[in-house]
Order: sequence, then structure tokens, then C-alpha cells
Amino acid sequence: MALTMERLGVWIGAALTFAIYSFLYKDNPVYKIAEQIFVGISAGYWFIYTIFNILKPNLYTPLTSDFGNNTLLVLPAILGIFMLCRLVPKINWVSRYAISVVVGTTAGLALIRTLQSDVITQMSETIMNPFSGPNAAVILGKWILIIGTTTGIIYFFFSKKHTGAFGATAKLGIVFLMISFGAAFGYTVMARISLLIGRLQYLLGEWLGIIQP
Amino acid sequence: MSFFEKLMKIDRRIIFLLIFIGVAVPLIVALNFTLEITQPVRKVYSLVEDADDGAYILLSFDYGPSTKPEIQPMAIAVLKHAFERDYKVVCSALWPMGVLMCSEAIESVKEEYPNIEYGVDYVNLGYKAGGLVTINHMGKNMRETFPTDAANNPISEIPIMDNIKNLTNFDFIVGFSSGSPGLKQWVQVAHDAYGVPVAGGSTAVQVPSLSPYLNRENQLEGLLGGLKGAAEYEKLIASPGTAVKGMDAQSIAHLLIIIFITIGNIGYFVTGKYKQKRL
Amino acid sequence: MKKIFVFCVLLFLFGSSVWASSNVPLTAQDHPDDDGSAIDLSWKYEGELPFSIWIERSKDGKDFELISKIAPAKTYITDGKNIKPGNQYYYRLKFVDAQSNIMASTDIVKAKSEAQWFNSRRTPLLVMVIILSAAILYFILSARKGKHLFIRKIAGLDTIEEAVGRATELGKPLLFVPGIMDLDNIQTLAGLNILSHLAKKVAKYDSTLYVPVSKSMVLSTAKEIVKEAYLKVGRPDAFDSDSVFYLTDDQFGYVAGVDGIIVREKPAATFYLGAFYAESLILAETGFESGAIQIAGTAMPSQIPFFVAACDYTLIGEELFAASAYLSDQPNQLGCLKGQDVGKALILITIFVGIILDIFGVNIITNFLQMK
Amino acid sequence: MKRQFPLVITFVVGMLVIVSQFIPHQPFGHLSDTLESWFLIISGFAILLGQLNLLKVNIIKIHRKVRNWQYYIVCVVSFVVMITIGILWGTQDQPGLLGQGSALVSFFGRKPFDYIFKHFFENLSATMFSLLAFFMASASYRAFRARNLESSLLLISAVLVMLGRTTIGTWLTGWIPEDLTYLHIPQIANFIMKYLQKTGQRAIMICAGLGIVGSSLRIILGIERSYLGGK
Repeated sequence: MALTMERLGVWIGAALTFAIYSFLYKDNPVYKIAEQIFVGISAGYWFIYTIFNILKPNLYTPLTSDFGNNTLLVLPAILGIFMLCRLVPKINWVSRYAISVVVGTTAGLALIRTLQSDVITQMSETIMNPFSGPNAAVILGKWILIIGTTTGIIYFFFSKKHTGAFGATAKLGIVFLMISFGAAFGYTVMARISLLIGRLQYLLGEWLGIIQP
Repeated sequence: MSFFEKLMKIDRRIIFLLIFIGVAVPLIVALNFTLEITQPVRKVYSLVEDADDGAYILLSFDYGPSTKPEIQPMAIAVLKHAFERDYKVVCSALWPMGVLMCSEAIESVKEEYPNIEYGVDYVNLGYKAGGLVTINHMGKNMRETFPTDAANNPISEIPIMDNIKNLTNFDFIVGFSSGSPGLKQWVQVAHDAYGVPVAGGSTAVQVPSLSPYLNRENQLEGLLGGLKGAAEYEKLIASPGTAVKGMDAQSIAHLLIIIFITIGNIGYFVTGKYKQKRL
Repeated sequence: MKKIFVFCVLLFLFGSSVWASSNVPLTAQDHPDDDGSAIDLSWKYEGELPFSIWIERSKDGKDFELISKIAPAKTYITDGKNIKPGNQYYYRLKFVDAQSNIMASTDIVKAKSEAQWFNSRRTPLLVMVIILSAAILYFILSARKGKHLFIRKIAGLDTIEEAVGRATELGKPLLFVPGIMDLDNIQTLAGLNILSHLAKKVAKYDSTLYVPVSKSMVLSTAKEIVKEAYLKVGRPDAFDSDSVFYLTDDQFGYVAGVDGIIVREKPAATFYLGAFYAESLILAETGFESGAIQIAGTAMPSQIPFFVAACDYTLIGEELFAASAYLSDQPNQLGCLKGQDVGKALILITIFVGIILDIFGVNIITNFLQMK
Repeated sequence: MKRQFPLVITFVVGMLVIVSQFIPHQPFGHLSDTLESWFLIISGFAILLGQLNLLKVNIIKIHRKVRNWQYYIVCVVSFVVMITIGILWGTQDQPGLLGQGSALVSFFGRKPFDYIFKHFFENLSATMFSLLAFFMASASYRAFRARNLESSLLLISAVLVMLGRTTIGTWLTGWIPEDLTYLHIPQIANFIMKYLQKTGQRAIMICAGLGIVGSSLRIILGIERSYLGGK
């Protein structure tokens, strides 16, 4: 029976795939139904996994099995319930207490970690001797890294008009930015095509059995 | 109406059909194009290959089914490599869907490595929310972040976790990531705050924005980018899978897209449309 | 005397046979910049590679317990197992072969764990936090006091005026899409600030503006903004409340709806300003096909390329926020932007000074910044 | 109380996290450690809130009979079904209220929750995102134009990367002699990825990073309050 059900599952999968692809022809009820099933199941999955993987092991079990050592956990539990109060318009302001803990923690950590990883380290990585390197390509690369990064930052400098030499530098910055966007473009194309490949491997392999899955 | 004007007005559904065929045909008829290995992929490979015997590694599954075609082959390839080298593999997830992605990946590797034992050679710790903050917590106290594994077994009863107090006990971390939270957060906290080597695999979309982390500091030790990166890794461990098989289709599809852009632009200039709209 | 000498020789021979392999130097010291929960061990072993290294620890220097077996090639380890700050710990290492025979060992060394009050490696981080915070706060405060802060005009904003003019000339409507995210996204807010500016122009020229939205909270705010714009130019009666409307929450449904509007109404110009995901490309394509002037702006890194390729003007990342600050004139936004500019200037100066020093072989700046 | 106190919490919590990044000495480590474990739990509730809110919004839509309201019933039903079977028989690793549901497992071959995830959700989700491949193809034909210097540079770099990252690049320029390898498209693509594109990304990363610092600072200091919602 399990095998039949597994086979049925593959057919369901194929049917749902075509239901979604029908949008490519035009927007239609079958697509809309498939889309709503997608939204509903996704929400249900998150819900169950949040309970089983977070609230049960990190909150419920410690509180029920060893309350004495975990008394303090009552506080986040209360804040969590406050969070849920957002659903009730009359008392939804209590959720602000919970939100402020979440937002404050994230903001504090994001400030420090972003500053170190994305600002200071990137700055120190741009500091290098552009005259030394094992070959011409590396030296050229270093020049590009230095000029591209600094002119790029100048492009995003808003306190000065883009005129004269400053404007010319910013113009150069935009050239580097565009080349990066081009690469990003190429990589995004790559990603989207990969997803289509995955889908066709499923249809041609698991469903039709034309290719080896 | 000139030929190009007609060509420009072509129904988009014809384009849809062309790209569908362009991907399907090379999947059925293999062209066996060659595959070149790039440096960021080789660096991930060496990181895994050259770690100490019995190394403890953390694999984080931060993706879901939507990007499974790109990421799952990487996860499978890295798992195979890790089990081949007899490492102790700890799996976790910052995305809820990652938990099932992880067990599916391990399931498919088990055929090749039937002797790996749950709790001794590998463990699936499950999902935790919170991204950046949660990784920071893991950096201090892994056992408090994960009091149990995904199946609710207490962490104290899982032998593989005996030697793990926090992230610094891992030889390295490999994140499989399709967005936020994901590799960026692993770099920011696990590497930059706790000094643990971090490598990873990401969707091709994320590669450009992660690339500044591939630097002298090795904020990111190496990166598998998209299906291509997965295919390269599969080739390096000599275990071709779905990624390698998809590469022909990838090449043809890229060519098609380039042809589309070229024809579109020729049409744009030939029909004089570029003159019409100027501000 | 002779006896003593023989004894000494014997002792030496005996001792050396036992201790010959024991002179592996080991150092133990408190792990720096931590809460006193770790001790660093390092050693120099030069001999036949052992099978494993055993690390033994003791609190009194007598009763040792095995705390870890590590890989033979290692030369250092940070012991963080149950170390309490302010305590003395004794260590010795044993190098063993595959049969657990001891091949060599080290002397016993001791170290005291200590907690530090400041993580000195993070000094550059602290310096940067202080400078940036001070700069941002200073500019916010001076903007609040009414000081004029100069922000360069973003080129794309001129295009807005021209687009409205052209729409009026052609008698065609304009379309504004504030992205698909809710009000809690700062990109949506930035987009809505620009909408306010656009709506004023529209009200002045008496053209038509459509604003389809995908979130109910955005709907009420956008309505309010457009209404106020009409009020400000003194034509409150010309405001059509149906011109700002809700389509649907879901992504592709929303896109299909907006596409329909573009195809039917053929707007003279389309504005996509806010947070966008995959729908960016579909919107920009339909707009391009219809021949509209397209102006986009988003901080979503993966969507910027598509907007650049398919739109006439794109506000890239931070430019969106700068445009919003420029137009809204809010001290908080302006001051913050100014403060960030101080950061950028500082970074540029540091990079240049660093490079010049580096050329002369002086690496103090990079060493300082690397926080090692 | 309704507005000031949350602002105080944000300030205290944010500062504590920042300070504990610089001061390893206790009690800062312990405090931020505790805070992080609370954060994890509250985030769990926040996720529940998100899903429950979706349910609420959909029920309201059905109740008010908005346009296409029938489809939202499908959403609510799938949500309820998923939760019910999850609670009753659990997921792959976890037992539910009714235990492991072994009879159902032998029927479906796996837990009903996993069956739906595997065959319904995985396929829907993957297909949904693969739609983008089609839209990308159509947009590249009909909208991506080299209309000025900027977009021309972008498209040239995109084409080089697309060619260089597949075998076509090798195939197109493989004939170029050895000593001119820098003209090989894969080499060019590597050079673009290693240097040219990294510069732009680094500039964006630094400037966006400063933006995050600015907005975090404003949040902690209570200057930016939009996250609290309402007035």
C-alpha cells in the first residue's frame, strides 16, 4: 500500500506542478487553488515545527520537568503570550513589550556584527599594496579592488554635489557598480534556470521515468 | 510592419515554451559538456578534505524546498565527503523547512554509508528561530540553544554532543543557505565573533553579495555557488549526482537567454524604438 | 664520594631513561579577552608523530583527570571545559601510540584563569561605534535645531517632474507601486515618502495617479499621503479616493493585477519604489512593453539589476533612502544620513592612508583593524 | 506605560547586548546569554503569531466575502489540516498526541504530515519559484535593453558571466592559443567575479552596513519608533 501511495504522491506532485505552470498561460482558478494550498501548508508546517522544535524543548520541557531551576523562563513565556495578544485589538499594546525585547536584541547585535563584518573588515581588506603581486593579473586586480571600492563609496556619498572631479569619480564608481549588477544578473539567471532544471528532473525522472532521477 | 517589429511583438508564451524545451531536451539527451572547477569550490573541498581525523563539523540547513534543486545536491555531496572522512557531523537548521531537508539528505547518503550511526556519527538537532541572535547564543552555549535533538532526545544522551559546548568546539561550519538567516549571519557571528572557520553553499542569487567575504581574512573559507558549484563539488568527490546531470541543460538555457537578449536588443535598435523615449 | 658519583650517574641514567621523552615544552596561560572560562595551551613536539595526544588537568597538581584526546598534529588547544574564572589549573600532556603506550609527556605547568573587563581585540570596533554614534547623534540634534543639512539632489528625482509633465501632455495616467512589503519595512516607508512628493506634482498638474497596493496597512497610509498632497496644493476636491486601492496580498496575484492596469491604462510613467522580490522583473517587463517611462528604486540587492536593465532610471540601494530623506526633510533621516556620510569619509581616508603606509611596508592600520 | 516603557526596554536590552560584546567579565556575559535564550522563545511565539495572523486575515476575508473569497477557504483548510495531523500524529521525528500513528505510516509509507509536505508542499514550493525561469526568459527578450552606458555595461558583464560559468564559454573560446588564456571567457568570468564585481558589492556592503548601524542606533536610542506600530 505504501508503495501505491508513494506513486500516487508523485502523480499529485506532477498535477500540482502543472497547476502552477498553468499561470504561464494565464491567471486561472486552478492556479489560485494551488497557490492557496501552498500558503496554507507552509503556515501549518511553520506552526508545527515552531512548537515541536522550539517551544516544547526550550520552554515547555524545562518548565514542566525542572521548574525550580528554570523559574526565570516564566518571563519569556509571559512575553510570548503578550506577543500573541497582538491578535486582540483591545490589548494589542502589550505585545510591544515583547517586540521591544526582540527588536532591541536584534538591533544591538546587528549594529556590532555588521560594523565588524561588513564595514571594518571590508575596509581593511581594501588596504593593500597595489604594486606587489605575483603577476600582472593580480596587480591589476588589486588596482581594480581599490579604485572600484573607493569610487563606489563616493557614489553613495550624499553630502557633496556630483560635479567636477568628485562627480567624475562617482561616475567611475557607477561603472563598477554596473559591472557588479551584471554579474548579479548573470548569477540570478543561473539560479532561476537551476530551479527549472530541478522541476524538469522531477517530471521527467520521478514522474515519467524517462531519465534516471 | 517590418520583420523585426513582428518579432518584437511575439507572444511571451512562445518564449516560455522555448525555454521549457531548451531545458528539457539536454536533460533527456546528455551532451556531456566538460566542467571546470573554480577556486571557491576547491577551497571548500580542501577545508573538508584536510581537517583533522575525527573532526567535529556543523552543517546548517538554512533553506527549504523552493531552492532544493540548487542546494540539496551540495548538502548531499558535503555529507558524503564528511562521512567518507569519518567526521562527526552535527546538523542544525535556521529555517524550519531545513529540518526535513536535512533528514532527506541524510537518508539519501545512507545507502552509500549504511554503517553511520545516529547520535554517534551524526545528529539532527532541528530548527531554532532567531538567526543572528541564536547563532550568537550557540557561540556561547550550544547545549542551552539545543536542549534536545529534533526528536526530543535530551542532548546529554547523545554521545556525539559530549565534546560540544559551543561553536568553538567545531573544526569548521558549513552553511547551506538560500537567504536570511543564512551564510551571511554565520560569517558575521561564527567566524567574525568566535573565530570558527565558515564555508558554505548558497543559491547562485546570493553569490555576488557573499563574494566580499571571500578574502584574505577568509571570513568565508570557500563557497559553492548554485547548481554549478554543487556540480563542481560532485566532480571533486567523484560522485556525480543531479547537479552534474543538470549542467548541460544549464549551459543551453544560458545560451538561449543570451540569444533572447541579443535579438531583443537588435530589434530595439533596428526598429528605432530607442529614439522614441528620451527624457 | 665515589658512591655518590655512581649514584648520581645512575640517577642521571635512570632519570634520562624516564624523562628523556618528557622534555616537550608546554605553556599554559589564561585565554585573553574572555570571561575567564578558558586556558590556552601550546606545545612543541618534535618526534615521531603520536597516535593521539591526551590532555590531563588537575586542580591541585596531584590528581589528574583526562579531559580530552586530540589529533596528533595539533600544537595548541584552548581548554574551555568547566573552567571557572580565578582558579588555578595544572596541565600535562601525554603523547601516546596506537596501543595507548606513552611515547612522551610534558612537565606539569599551571595557569590561572581570569576574566577581563575589556575585550582589547575589539578596540577598533569600539572606536568606530563611538565615532559613528557621535556623528549621527550630532547631526540629528543639529537638524532638529533647524540647521540646514545639505544632501545632494538625487538625479532620478528630476525625472519624476518630467514624467508628470509628459503624462499631462499626453493625457495619460501615472502608476505608483510601493513594493509588496508592509509598513514595517523601511523601504516601503521610503517609497511612500517619494509618493508624497509625486502626488503633489500630480495634484498641481491635474494628472491622474494610480496606486495599487498589496497590504491593507499600506493602503490607509498611501491614501492619507495622496489626500494630504492634494490638500497641500489647495485642491482637496480633486482627490479621487479610488485611485489608491488594494489588490491582493499574494505576490503573483498582485503582479497579475498591476499588469492588468498597465496593459489597460497604458500609463505614461510607472514608478516602482519600495521593497521588491521576484515580481520586479514581471512589472518592469510589462511596463517596458507598454512604452512607459519607468523609474524604480529598491534596496533589494537581487532585484536592482533587473530594474537597471529594464527601467529608465533606478535609485540604487542607499539612494532610495537618501531620496526619501531629501524629500521628507525629517531631521532624523537627514541627520542619520549625514552621520553615515561621516563614516564613509572616514573609511575613505583610512583606506588611502592605509594603502600609502602599506606601500612602504608599514602595516599598522591593517593589523589594528584585523582585531587579532 | 504603553509607549515609554517598551522604548526603555529596547534601550536597556540593546545597550546590554552591545556592552556585552566588549566586556567579557560577568555579569554581562550571563545577562546577554539569558537574554538570547529568552529571545529564542519569544521569536518562537512571534512565528506562531505570524501564522495565526494569516489565519485571522483569511477568515476575515472569507467572512466579508471579499473578491475571490472562495480561494481563501482552501488556504484555511490546508492550514487546519496540516496543524491537525501534525498535532495528532506528529512529524517525522516527533510523536503526536495519538502517538506515532503506525497504521497510517504503513498505509502512506510515512507520517501523514510528512506525506503532505513531501508530495504537496515540496512540489508546490519548487514549482512556484521555478516560474521565475520563464519570466526571466521573457523579460530578457522583451525588456532588458542596452539603452545607455549603464545598462550596456550591465548586460555585457551579465553575458560574460553567464557564458563563463557554463561550458559554452570554454567551447566558444577554447581554440584561442595557450599564451592568450586571458581572452578565454571562463578566465574573464573568473576575473570579473574575483575583482570587478567584488568592488561594487564591497562598496554596497560598506554603505548598507553603515545604514544598518544608523538605523539600529536610532532604534536603540528611541529615535526611530515605527516598529512599535500605531500612534
